[in-house]
Amino acid sequence: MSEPELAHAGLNLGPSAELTRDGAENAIFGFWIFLMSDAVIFALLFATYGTMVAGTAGGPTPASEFKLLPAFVETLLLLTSSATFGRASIAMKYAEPRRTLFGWLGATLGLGLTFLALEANDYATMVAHGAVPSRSGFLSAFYALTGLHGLHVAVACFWLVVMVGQVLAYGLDARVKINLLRLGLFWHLLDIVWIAIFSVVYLQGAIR
Amino acid sequence: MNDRRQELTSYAIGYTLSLALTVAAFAAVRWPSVGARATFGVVLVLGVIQMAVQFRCFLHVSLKRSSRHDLQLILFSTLIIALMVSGTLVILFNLRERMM
Amino acid sequence: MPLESHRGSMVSWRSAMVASMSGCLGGCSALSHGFLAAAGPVAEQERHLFLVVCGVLLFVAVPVLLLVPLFAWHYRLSNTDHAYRPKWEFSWGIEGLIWIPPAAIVVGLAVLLWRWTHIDDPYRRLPGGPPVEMQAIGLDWKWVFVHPQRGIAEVNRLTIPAGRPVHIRLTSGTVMQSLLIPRLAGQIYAMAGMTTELNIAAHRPGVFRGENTQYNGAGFQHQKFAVVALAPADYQRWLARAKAGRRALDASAWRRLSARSVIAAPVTFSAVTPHLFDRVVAATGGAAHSLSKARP
Amino acid sequence: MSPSTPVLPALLGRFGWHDLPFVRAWQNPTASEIIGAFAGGLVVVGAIAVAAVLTRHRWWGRLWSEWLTSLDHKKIGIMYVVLAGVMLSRALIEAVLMRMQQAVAIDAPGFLSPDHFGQLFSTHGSIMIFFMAMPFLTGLINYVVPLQIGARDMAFPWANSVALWLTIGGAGLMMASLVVGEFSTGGWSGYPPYTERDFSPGVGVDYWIWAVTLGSIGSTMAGINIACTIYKLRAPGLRFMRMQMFCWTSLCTAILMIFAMPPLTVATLLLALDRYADFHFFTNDLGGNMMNYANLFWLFGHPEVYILILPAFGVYSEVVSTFSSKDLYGYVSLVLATMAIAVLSFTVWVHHFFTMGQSANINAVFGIATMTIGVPTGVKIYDWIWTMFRGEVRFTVPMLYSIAFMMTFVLGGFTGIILAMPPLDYLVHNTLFLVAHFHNMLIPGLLYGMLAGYHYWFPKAFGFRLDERWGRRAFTCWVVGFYLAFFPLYVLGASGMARRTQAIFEPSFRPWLYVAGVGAFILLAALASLMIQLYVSIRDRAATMVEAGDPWDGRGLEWSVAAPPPEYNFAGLPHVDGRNPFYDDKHDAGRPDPYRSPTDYSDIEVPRGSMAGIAIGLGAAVAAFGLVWEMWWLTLVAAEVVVAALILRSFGRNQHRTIPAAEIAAEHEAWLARVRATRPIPRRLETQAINRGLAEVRA
Ligand code: HEO
Ligand code: HEM
Ligand SMILES: [Cu+2]
Repeated sequence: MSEPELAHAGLNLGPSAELTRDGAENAIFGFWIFLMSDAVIFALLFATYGTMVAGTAGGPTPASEFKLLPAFVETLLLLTSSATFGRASIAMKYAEPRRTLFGWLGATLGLGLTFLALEANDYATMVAHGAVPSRSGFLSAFYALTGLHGLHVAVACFWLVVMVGQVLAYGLDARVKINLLRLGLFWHLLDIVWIAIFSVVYLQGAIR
Repeated sequence: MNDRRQELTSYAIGYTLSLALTVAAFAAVRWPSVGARATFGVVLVLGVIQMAVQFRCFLHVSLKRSSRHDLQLILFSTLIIALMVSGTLVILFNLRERMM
Repeated sequence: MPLESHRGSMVSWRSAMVASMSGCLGGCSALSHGFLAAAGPVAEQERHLFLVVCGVLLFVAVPVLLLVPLFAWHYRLSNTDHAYRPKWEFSWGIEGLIWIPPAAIVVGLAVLLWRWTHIDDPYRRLPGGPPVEMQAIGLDWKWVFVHPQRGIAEVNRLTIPAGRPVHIRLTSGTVMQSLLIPRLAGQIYAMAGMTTELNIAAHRPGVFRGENTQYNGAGFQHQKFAVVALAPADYQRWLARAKAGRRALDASAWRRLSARSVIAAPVTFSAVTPHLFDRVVAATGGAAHSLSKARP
Repeated sequence: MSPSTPVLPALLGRFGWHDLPFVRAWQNPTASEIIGAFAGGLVVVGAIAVAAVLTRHRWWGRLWSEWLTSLDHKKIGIMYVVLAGVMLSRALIEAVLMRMQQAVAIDAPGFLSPDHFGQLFSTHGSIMIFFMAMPFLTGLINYVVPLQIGARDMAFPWANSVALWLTIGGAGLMMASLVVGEFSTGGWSGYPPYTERDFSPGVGVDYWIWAVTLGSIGSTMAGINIACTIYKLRAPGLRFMRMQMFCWTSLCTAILMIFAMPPLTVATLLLALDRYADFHFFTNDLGGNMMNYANLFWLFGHPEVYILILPAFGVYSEVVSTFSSKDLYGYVSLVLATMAIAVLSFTVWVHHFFTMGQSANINAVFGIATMTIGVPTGVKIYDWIWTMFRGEVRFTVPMLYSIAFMMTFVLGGFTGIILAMPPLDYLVHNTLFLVAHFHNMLIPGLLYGMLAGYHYWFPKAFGFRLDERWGRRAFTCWVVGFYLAFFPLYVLGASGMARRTQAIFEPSFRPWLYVAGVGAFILLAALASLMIQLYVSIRDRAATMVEAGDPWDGRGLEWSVAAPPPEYNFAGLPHVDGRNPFYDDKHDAGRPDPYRSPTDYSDIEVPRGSMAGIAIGLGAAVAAFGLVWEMWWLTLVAAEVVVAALILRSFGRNQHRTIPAAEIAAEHEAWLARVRATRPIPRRLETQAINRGLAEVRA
C-alpha cells in the first residue's frame, strides 16, 4: 500500500456500510480545521501572556514560581502519552487484538491523568503561597493559558473514556475509528501546544 | 506488515527526537552557557523544531499529495497566527513604551 | 523665485477654499463646531489633508456614480438599440483600467498618509517655542486639567494662551476616555495607569468645544468642556486670578470629584496636591506601569 | 439601574423583583421604564401567541419533526433567515427609538433615560451584527451553497444544526434580557474597564458576554462546516475555478469565520474571567491591560465586517449577471479580489484604535494596509459594472438593490478611506461620522445584499415569487430612508458630535437630527413593507408559482432543480464542465437538455432528524442564563444536558434514512413532465403571473 492511508495513521477504514472513505476524509479534514481554529485561541493566549508576563504588580514573578523539574516531568508525561496514543492508532489500524488497543489507550489515559494531577499539584503549591490568579495580570495570564490547556487535556481524557465505551459497544466500526482518529489528532495537538507552553512559560520564566 | 513497521518507526523516531529536543531545551536553561536573550532564542528554536517533528511524525503531515490539503491548511493557519501574534506583541510593546 | 510663487499659489488656493467653506459654514452652522472650522495649526493641517483626500477620492467615486446608471439604463432590456454580447466576459484593456489606476491612487494616498501621519502624530511637539505643559485627567463624567507649573487646576474648562503650543499629558482616573477638541486637534485616549500625550494650539483667542468621545456611562453626554484661548496678556491675568482663588484640589476635593457625577459649572482650583497626575497614574498601578519594569 | 435585593439567592441567584421591567415601570412610571416594560411584555406576549397558534393548529408535532430537529441544510438555512428577520425587526425598532430620542433630546432630557439609551445602542449593535447579519448570511449560504455545488447537504449536517441552535440560544439570551434584568451599556464592542465589575456590576454585561460567545461559537462551527463543504463536496467536474461567485465569497467568509471568531471568543472569555473570577486581564489595576482587549476585539472585529460583506458581494455577482443575461465580467479578477480582501482583512485591525497612542509608524503601516483593501473592492464594483455592459438589464427588485448598492457603497468606501488616514481619523473617530461610515457599508452593502438574495432565491425555496410591487415600495423606502437617516450623520460627525450620545446640547445640530429621525421612520416603513410583501405574496401565491424552478433564467445548478427542491436536492449528481453549467445547457446549441433524466437512479441517503442540536443549543443558552444570574445549579444541570446530548449522539447509530431509487425516479420524472408542460416565458414577462419558472430559450 503506497496510498493515502498514510495521510493519517489508521485512516484505513476498510469497507463500511455507514461511511465511505470520502466521508471519513471529510470528517478528518473538518476536524483539522477545528483544530486550527482552536490553535488561534491558544496563540492569542500566548500573545496575551507575552504582554502580561511583566505585569506582576509587585506580586510573585515567573522566577519565583516556576520550577524546572515538575515542568520537565509533565513534559515527559505528555510526550510519552502522545507516543502511546500513536501506538494505539496503529493497533487500531492493523486490527491488532482488542487487548492491545485497550492497553495502549489505557496507558495514554493514565499518562494524561498523571499529567493533570501534577499540574493540579503545581497549582496547589502556587496557591498556597499566594500566587493566585487574582493577584496580578501575570498570574491571570498564566492560569488562563495553562488552565485552558489543562482543560483540553481533561476533555481529551473524558473523551477517551467515552471512546473506550464505544469500542466496547460497537467494536471498531467506521464511526468509532473516525472518532478515535480525531481524538488522536486532538491529543497530538495538545502535546504540540505544550511544547509552546514549556518553552514560552516555564523555560522563559526560569531563564536568568 | 511492512507499512505497520514503517509507521512504528515513524513514531519511534518522533518520540526519540522530541525527547532529545526537550532535554536539550531544559538543559540549555538549567545550565546556561550564553546570555538570557540568546538562551531564550535557543529554547524557541528548539521548540519550533520539535513542533515540526511532531507534525511530521505524529500527525503525518507531509509534502505528499494526499496530505496536501492538511498542509495548506496548516501553513495558512501559521500565517494568520503569525500575523496575529506578532501584531499583538509589536503593538502592545510599542504602546507600553510610549505610555510610561 | 519659483518656490515663492508656488507657495503663493498654494496659499491663495487655500484661502479660497477656506473662504468658500466659511460661506458654507454660515449656512451649516453645525459644521462651525467641527474641524472644518479649524482654529489651530493641527486641525488646520488635518482639514487641508481632508480636502486633498476628498479631491483625490472624487476620481474614485465619480466614475462609479456615472457608469452605473449609464450602463444600467442604456443596456436595459426594453432598449432594443444596443449591442448584446452575452458571452463577453474579459478584456485585458479593462482589466488594466480597473486594477492599475486605483492601485496608483492608493500608492499616492499612501505617500500622503505616511507623511501626514508622522507630521500629525499627537505626540509630536508643535513649533513655536516651549509649550505650556498641561495635564488632563479623565473622571466620570468630567475632565480635570492641571497646570503643574502653576499649581492650579480647572474642572471642565481648559484655559490656554492663544498662539502658543500646549502639550497635554493625559490619564484617566476611571475607565477609558478620549479627549477631542475638534477645532484644535484630533483625539487621543486617556487610560488609567498610563499616560498619553496630545499637542494642541489655537491661533487666536476664542472659545472651543472639547469633549470625551468614548462612552463611559450614564453621564457621558455631559462630559463636555470649553477650551478658552486667551491673548497672552489676558492669559497672564487669568493665571494670576486663578492663583488668587481659595479652593484647593486636596484629597477631599479629589474624592468628591472622582465620584460618578456631573458637575453643573466649571470650577477653578488655586492649589493642587503636588504630583497629583503622577499619583493618579500610579494609584491604579496600571498595565504600562508594571510593564515598564519588564525584563529586557 | 439600582441593584435589587435578591429574593431567593439559593435558587434564583442575583434575581430580585426589581429585575422585572414590569415591576420597575410600576414603581417608577417614566416613559423610559414603560417602554422597557412594553418591550418585555411584547416578548412574553409574542412567545405566548406563537405557542397558542401552534397549539391551536396542532402544529407542534410538525414543527418539531420537520423543522426544529431537521438536519436538512435547506430547512436550517430558512430557520437562520427567519431568526434574522425577527432580530432585524427588534433592532430596527430600537434604532428608531434612538433616533427619536436624539431628535427630541436637544437641550432637553428626551424620553429615554441615559441608561436605557446605553442599552439600546448596545443591543442594537450586538443584535444587528451577531443575530441579524450573521444568521442572515449563514442562512443564505446554507441554503444556496450545497445547491450551487451539486451536493446533497452540508459536510456536517448535524454540526449544522448545533451551530444554528447555538445562534438561536444566543439570540434567546438577548430576548431574555428584555424580560429579566437589563442589558450591557458597553456597546457592541464592550470595551473594558467600563465593562468590568467595578464599573458595570449588573447582569447586563454578562448577558452580552454569553450571548456573543454563543453566537461566536455557533459561527465558528458554521464556518468550519461551510469551508469543508465547499472543499470536499463539489460535484464531479466542478473545479474551484468553475465555482459560482457566491460559493467563492462563501468560502472566503467561512475561512474568515474560522480564524476571526476565536479572537472574539478569547476576548469575551477573558473578560468573563475578570468578572467572575477576579482575574486581571483588562482591569485598571494589578497589571491588567485594557489595550489588549481592544487589540483582541478588533482582531475579530475587522475581519468580521468582511465576513459580513463578502457573501453580499457574492449575491450581487449572481444577481447582476443573471439580470443582465450575461456572463460575469472578469471572473478571475473577482476571485483574486475576494481572496485578497480575505487575507488583507487580517492585516488592518489597528485602524479601529489609531487614537490609542501607538507610534506614527504603526499607524501609518496599518493605515496603508487599510487603504489597500480599496483596490480589490473597487475591482469588484467595476467588474459588476462591466457585467452590465452590453447585457440586457432587467430592473427586478434584486437588481434594483444591486444598483443602489453600487452607487451608495462607493460613498461609504470613500469615507472608509478618509477614516483610514490616521490624522483624519483622529478628528472623527468615535463620532457620528464613523457611525455614518459603517451604516453606509452595512445597510447598502450587507443588508441590501441579503435582501437581494432573499428576493432572488425566495422562489427557489418556497416555489412562488415575492410580490414585485411591495418589493419596489420596500426598496424605495430602504434607499430614501437610508440617505435621509445617515447622510446627516456625516455632517454631525464632522461637527464633533460623539457617538452613543443620549442628549445633545448644541441647538445647531437640530435640523440634521430631525432629518435623520425622519429617515429612520422611512426605514421602519421599509421593514413594514417587507412584512406586507411577505403576507401579500403568501396570500397570492397561486398566481406566482414557479414549480419548474427557474424564474429568472438562472445560471447555476441551483436553478436546475424543482422549486422547492426535493430533500435530496439532485436526483442524480450533476456533472459540471463550465462556469454557467445550467445556463449554457439551456442556451447553447449542441449541449445536453438541461431537463434530462439522469442516466440511472440510485438510492439516496439523507440524515435523519436529531434533537441533539436543539438540546445542545438551548442547553448552552440555559447554562449561560444561569451564569448571568449566578444560578449555579441551573448552569450545572444545563451543562450536563449538553454533555449528555453530545455523548448520546456519539453513541447513536443508524442516523441516516434511505430514499429508494424508485421513489426518487417517480418524483423526478413527474416533475420533468410538469416542466415540459410549462410554458417558457421571455424575460420581459418574468415578473408577470405567467412566469411559472421556465425560461424561454433565445432563438
Ligand atoms: C460591512 C461592513 C464594512 C465594510 C465593508 C467596511 C469597509 C471599510 N472600512 Fe469600515 N467597513 C465596514 C464596517 C465598519 N467599519 C468600521 C470602522 C472603520 C474604521 C475605523 C474608524 C474609527 O474607529 O475611527 C476605518 C478606518 C474603516 C475603514 C474602512 C475601509 C477603508 C473600508 C474599505 O473596505 C472600503 C473599500 C471600498 C472603497 C474604497 C470604494 C470602492 C472602490 C473603488 C471605486 C475603487 C477605487 C478605490 C480607491 C483607489 C481607494 N472602517 C466599523 C466601526 C465599528 C465600531 O467602531 O463600532 C464598522 C462596523
Ligand atoms: C436600518 C436602520 C438602522 C438605523 C436607523 C440604525 C441606527 C443606529 C443608531 C441610531 C445607532 C447609534 C448611534 C450612536 O452611537 O449614536 C446605531 C449604532 C449601530 N448600528 Fe445601526 N441602524 C440601522 C441598521 C443597522 C444595521 C443593518 C446594522 C448592522 C448590520 C447596524 C449596526 C450598528 C452598530 C454595530 C452600531 C454601533 C453600536 C455601538 O455603538 O456599540 N445598524 N445604529
Ligand atoms: Cu475595520
